[in-house]
Amino acid sequence: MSFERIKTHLPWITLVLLVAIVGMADANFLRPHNLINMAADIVPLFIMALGMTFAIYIGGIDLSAQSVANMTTVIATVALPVFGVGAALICVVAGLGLGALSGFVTTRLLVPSFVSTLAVGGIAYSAGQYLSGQRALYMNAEMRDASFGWMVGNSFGIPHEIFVGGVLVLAAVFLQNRTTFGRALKAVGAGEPAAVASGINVARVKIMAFALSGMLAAIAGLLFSVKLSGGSPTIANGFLLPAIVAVLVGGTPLTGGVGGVVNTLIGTLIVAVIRSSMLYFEIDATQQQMVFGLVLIAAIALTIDRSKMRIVK
Amino acid sequence: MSFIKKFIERETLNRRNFLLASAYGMGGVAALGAFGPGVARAAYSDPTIAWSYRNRTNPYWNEIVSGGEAFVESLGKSKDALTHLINEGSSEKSLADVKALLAKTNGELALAIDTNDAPNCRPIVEAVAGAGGYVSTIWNKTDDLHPWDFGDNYVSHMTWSDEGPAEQTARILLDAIGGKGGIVHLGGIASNNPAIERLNGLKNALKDYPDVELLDAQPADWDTQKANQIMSSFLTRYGDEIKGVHCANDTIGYGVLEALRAEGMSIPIVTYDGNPQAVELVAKGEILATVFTNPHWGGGITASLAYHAATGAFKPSEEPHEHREFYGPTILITPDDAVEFKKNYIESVPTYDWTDFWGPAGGQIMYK
Amino acid sequence: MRSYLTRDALVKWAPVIVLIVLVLFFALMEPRFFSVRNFARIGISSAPALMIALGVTFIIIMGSIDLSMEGTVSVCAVAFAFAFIAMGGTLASYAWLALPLALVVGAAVGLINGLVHVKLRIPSFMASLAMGFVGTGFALLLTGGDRIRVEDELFRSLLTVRFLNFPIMVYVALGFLLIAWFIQSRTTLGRNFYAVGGGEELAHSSGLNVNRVRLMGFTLAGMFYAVGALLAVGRIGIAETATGNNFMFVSITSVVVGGTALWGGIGGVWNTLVGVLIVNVINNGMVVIGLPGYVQDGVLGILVIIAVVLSTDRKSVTFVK
Amino acid sequence: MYELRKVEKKFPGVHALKTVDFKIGRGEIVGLVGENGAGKSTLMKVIFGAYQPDDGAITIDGKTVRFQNPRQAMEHGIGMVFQEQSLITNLTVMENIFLGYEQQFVKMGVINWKAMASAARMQLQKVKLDIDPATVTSKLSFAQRQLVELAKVLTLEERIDGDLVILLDEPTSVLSKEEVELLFKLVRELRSRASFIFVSHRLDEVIDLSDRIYVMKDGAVVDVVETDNADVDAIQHKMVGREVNKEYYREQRQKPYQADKTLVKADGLGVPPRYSGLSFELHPGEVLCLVGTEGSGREAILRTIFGLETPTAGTLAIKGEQIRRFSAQAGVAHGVGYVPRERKIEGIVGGLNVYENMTLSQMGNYSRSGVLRIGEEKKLARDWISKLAIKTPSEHKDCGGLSGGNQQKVVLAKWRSGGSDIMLLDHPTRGLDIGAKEDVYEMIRDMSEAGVGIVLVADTLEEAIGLSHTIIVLKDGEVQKRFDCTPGSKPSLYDLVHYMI
Repeated sequence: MSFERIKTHLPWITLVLLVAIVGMADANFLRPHNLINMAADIVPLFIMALGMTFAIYIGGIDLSAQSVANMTTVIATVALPVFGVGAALICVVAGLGLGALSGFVTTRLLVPSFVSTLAVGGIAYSAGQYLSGQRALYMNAEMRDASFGWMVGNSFGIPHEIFVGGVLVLAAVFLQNRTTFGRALKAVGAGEPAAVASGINVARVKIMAFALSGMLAAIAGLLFSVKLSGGSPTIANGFLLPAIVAVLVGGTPLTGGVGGVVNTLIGTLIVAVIRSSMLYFEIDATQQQMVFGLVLIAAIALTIDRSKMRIVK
Repeated sequence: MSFIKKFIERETLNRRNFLLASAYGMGGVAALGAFGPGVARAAYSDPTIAWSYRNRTNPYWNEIVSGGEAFVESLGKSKDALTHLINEGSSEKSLADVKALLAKTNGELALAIDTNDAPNCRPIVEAVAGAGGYVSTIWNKTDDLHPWDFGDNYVSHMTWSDEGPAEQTARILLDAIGGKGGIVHLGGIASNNPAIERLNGLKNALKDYPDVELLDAQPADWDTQKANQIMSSFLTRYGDEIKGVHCANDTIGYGVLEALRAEGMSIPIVTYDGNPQAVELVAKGEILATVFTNPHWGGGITASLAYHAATGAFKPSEEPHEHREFYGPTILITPDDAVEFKKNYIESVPTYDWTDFWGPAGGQIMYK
Repeated sequence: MRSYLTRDALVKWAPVIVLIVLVLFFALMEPRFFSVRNFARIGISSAPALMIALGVTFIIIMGSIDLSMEGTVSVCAVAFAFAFIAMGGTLASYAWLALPLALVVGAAVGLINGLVHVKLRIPSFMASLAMGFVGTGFALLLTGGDRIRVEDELFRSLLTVRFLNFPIMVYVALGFLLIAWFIQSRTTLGRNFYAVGGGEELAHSSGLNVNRVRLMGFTLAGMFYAVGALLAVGRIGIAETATGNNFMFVSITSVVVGGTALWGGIGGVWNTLVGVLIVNVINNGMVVIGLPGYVQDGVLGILVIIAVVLSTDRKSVTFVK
Repeated sequence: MYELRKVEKKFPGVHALKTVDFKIGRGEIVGLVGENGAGKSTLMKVIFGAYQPDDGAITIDGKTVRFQNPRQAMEHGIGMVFQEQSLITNLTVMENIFLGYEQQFVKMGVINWKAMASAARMQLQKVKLDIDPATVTSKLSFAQRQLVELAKVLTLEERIDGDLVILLDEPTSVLSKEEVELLFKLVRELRSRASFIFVSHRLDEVIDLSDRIYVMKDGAVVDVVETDNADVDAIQHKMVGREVNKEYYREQRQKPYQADKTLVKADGLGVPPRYSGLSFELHPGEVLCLVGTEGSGREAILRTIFGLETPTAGTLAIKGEQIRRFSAQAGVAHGVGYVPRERKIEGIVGGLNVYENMTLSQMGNYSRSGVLRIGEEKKLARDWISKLAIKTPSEHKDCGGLSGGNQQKVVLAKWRSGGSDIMLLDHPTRGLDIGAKEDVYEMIRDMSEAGVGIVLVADTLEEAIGLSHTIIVLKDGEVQKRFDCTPGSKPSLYDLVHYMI
């Protein structure tokens, strides 16, 4: 009985455990300054994972996130001189639109999201290539600071990325727990036919979930491009799998209806800790990827709540 | 070929943007300088030496790493003393890893790095400088970022001017096909700087060969298998019109060679990078030319620069600009000199003097 | 009744029709596309992808998913190359033993993948994703980042020797396709994949050892990945950590495009053949008709969506995820 | 010959089987009845080897056995025909029949399809089903599938030398009357070869078929009745532990409906091939019952009214408004509530708690610009939990964990609390025990009194007759006959069956 109760807390227990283990190896790791910086650096990845959570929460997946982020780094850089802060709006709208397109193809054309989002990702990737003229671009430093300096500054020793991430988390938690959309999302994830038979416009809910995912991927790209002060059609490569892993490790399995935004926050931090632990334990370069996979298996085995999954597929 | 034209137009446009950007860039740097002195600490006696690079699946990076290790061993340490940060093509991981290492070492760090994507260079340099570490970069850096704007902490940037050598290989290729007919180019990841420069080199050479047509140029992403598939599709589209192939690097060249071999064909190709296997193929005459950029030396000297700046052995801010931003060495390898080259550089790795920082270098970086 | 039957037939043949339409389209755009030599080229690029897609087909029929193929392929390719060179470096010597060895390695990696999934009760998506990292990491550990050239003329005859205009590797791939078909239609294991995909709990209560079927499925998939690895090495003569790159998304896309349902129970190896051909025809055709590189990803995406839309039996699906 | 002695089974918090003794002789048909939660399914799972008893003994012909899994039970001649459809629909009939036992047709690793087909044909003959064994199961009707399931279990005949014990778990719940009779005839014929344990909620059927009846309550066998002197009321009394109301269907509460007002008007409505040419009117307070066999189009009609199906012919008007866009949202907006047959799939969302389920169809009422007022939701849930006596620890309980009857009450509360005045009930009492059924009947009368128009697809004909004001009999999607069912002049079972077949 007591274990039942512990189950839902396993993700953050795993996180604390990992932090403690790395901290024991090297106390430097535990310095608040380091932990805060680590958290700040993972924010773009976290924002993408946050979006991915919505797609996975309804039992789908969004493989277009990385390409959308790539594209928005380019859009942000190209649009900044012309539109200033307005560039952000263009990015968000572009992400929202592509996400909605994925949702439309998935729900209306009945293409599984694994394939539909991959395909829409291809479109985003091509768009990024085209807009960038296939080269890395950089932002004018002064324009960047004027329009987006607030995103990457520092206040009271805390990087602003953390505030950006924090605001988005709060918004997402609110959306998930306190709004009709969040409730509908949960209903669709946990029991789609019953949601249909309750008169919920399931297709719209799903399209919105994918649109949100696309939008957050775009914001991730925007923040990343501001942070790097530039954009390139390939610069966000390497985001996708860690973002998916972060969602899964947090305890939102692909079966839908279980987990959520806070789980993803914890999952992302777990990924960040595992990644830096490679350095602290001085894992050999050629072994890092294998160790990452093994630790991942252990972490997933620990964090997923199997009682809520009827069949393990 | 309208897309290539657009490409060129865009490039000129970007150049204009860059001029603007670099003018503004000074302002940002001045702000940075304000907290610069605060972090300029005394030299470190034994800083952690680290190399951050893309992956271990490419022979080029393996050569870089071997150079880094050779340098570490020259200090009397075991080669395990070199810390590896592998970003797997992810700028995000690259930056996060560097910051984690800075935290771990408390800033006592001598970092050699390719930042994976040019825009990623600025945040990394700022992070290292902010923590009081020392960094030397290669390849990817935006044009508005300069080591001398960061005092001693941004030690140096080395890149290779690929346009010239790529033009040379192109000329060899174009001569080999008798100065007329069609050729194709298989490039790297389209937005990567070297990929752009190597294609430009080819285009420069083409100006002198009016009878040669560039039939097609497509990105093969530095990937052997992708190059293989693109080449076979080219063969369908252009068939015998293709008289020669210009490849952006050796690994692309391998894929092209195999696509030709599958058809029982043999046409002249040139590559880039000078990997041992490619040199072998040049010696056999299967590849007409490749360009050796001496990654072994590059890997060692980049780490060495960062290390010696960190220990205070030299003060970068007192060095002239051509010692802060410079071109790496390039050696053209053709079948005539391949055997000798192999003897000198591959069968026995030369022992370098890792304190001769600028000996083999090729002069200060020129911006267009 | 009659109209019902033709609808069924249409659904069944839709992927093939899509393939034919694509071939005709590219042939119209560029007549040189429609040549035996080009079909041979498509065959060469399809052969390794087909093997990997066949492996994952079995998993998908079971209603699971496998994302570990990139790692498995790399491990098999590298293991094969090391063994091949250590044992003599030519098929004419004992080095031929490296071929079955690669299959054994593939089966072992697949089995471990299955064990992680079944024994630790981790959904296959996560288990295989993580095992993919482990596989690629292990291949890297073996090679230390080096590439291994396999230059034996006899082995490379897979690519260089042709029979009726097609290289031997195409026939090898067809041979394994027939084996896969045989497994699917004539063996208990193959039929049990469908049973598990159609209703796992029901299959279990009918006395089927579902976990065993799953383990066997992942093992079998691993063996097909190994064959794919051998053909990939045969195609470019190099085994490296990156040999498996890009196979994951391509193979799963191919399977879906061919009409096999991701939720399990529907489809089969012939669907996968058609799917792989569709994807490779698109890839080849885009270059052949001269599309610039930067639009190819987008065009591929749009064509894949169209292909899936056309080949999905929309009446049998109420919702997809 | 098969016997359970003093079998105990405990789950965390539940004593599921209390010292149960059970035996069945050769060729016997034994009935097993009890309310939901009385322990029937646990007992069956113990017999079938899906659960292992904590204590006590299982003996076959005096020898003690212990099954680790269903397969071992099968090897001892114990087979089960499941309540839920247990055939895998993407496989062929013969594959389903021999699932898990393909090895007999395998030579050198190859399946001999011909041999399997002829063996399957032999099994199908036993249940008098003449279909091609290579047919894909999804193409069969429910009744055919039930027979295939029986045929599948009967493969034990060839496989096992000893006696067979076959469990029939609610085999009649999806069958029409004549299909039930066919099944019973078969079972009686087969008793020369096998013994049967027959589990059903329909007491009349159990009495009809069985030799002896085990009555279970609260995990214990409370009585064993010989059929010869069995009496429905007495058995019900023992199951429930209280007197069953004579006025089972609450006929005394049936009041005339408001014929002057019309809630739903269908005119020539049709979704071919499922049904066509349907015309009817539904009035406030009316219970309109659709009667017909499985596949007669009843379910499709409900789904059309709710908006889940789009008709291709005719018109549908709800409260005088012509419906043009058919969607569940439109249905809900018009005050239509739908209680689906697949309660666990379409009725409630397992994973959402009680209050979340209750407001699922009416979140608009409990939110402002998309933000939920959760306090009000909880209050609503508490009100309805007490109003309908829903057994749940709190409104925070996951609905998936409630019993069937309480889940059904949550579904009804969802619609009623949202003010739905047109209710579509598809088998609302399916799988419920008697107590829960009575609650549902009571609620139907309450709604009727409140002026709600109800379209009902009943679980049994008796239920249909007892509850309705009007009955429409359908056959193959066409209306055969309309009956007026004023109390005192209700049609008989025979009247209905006559038009159904």
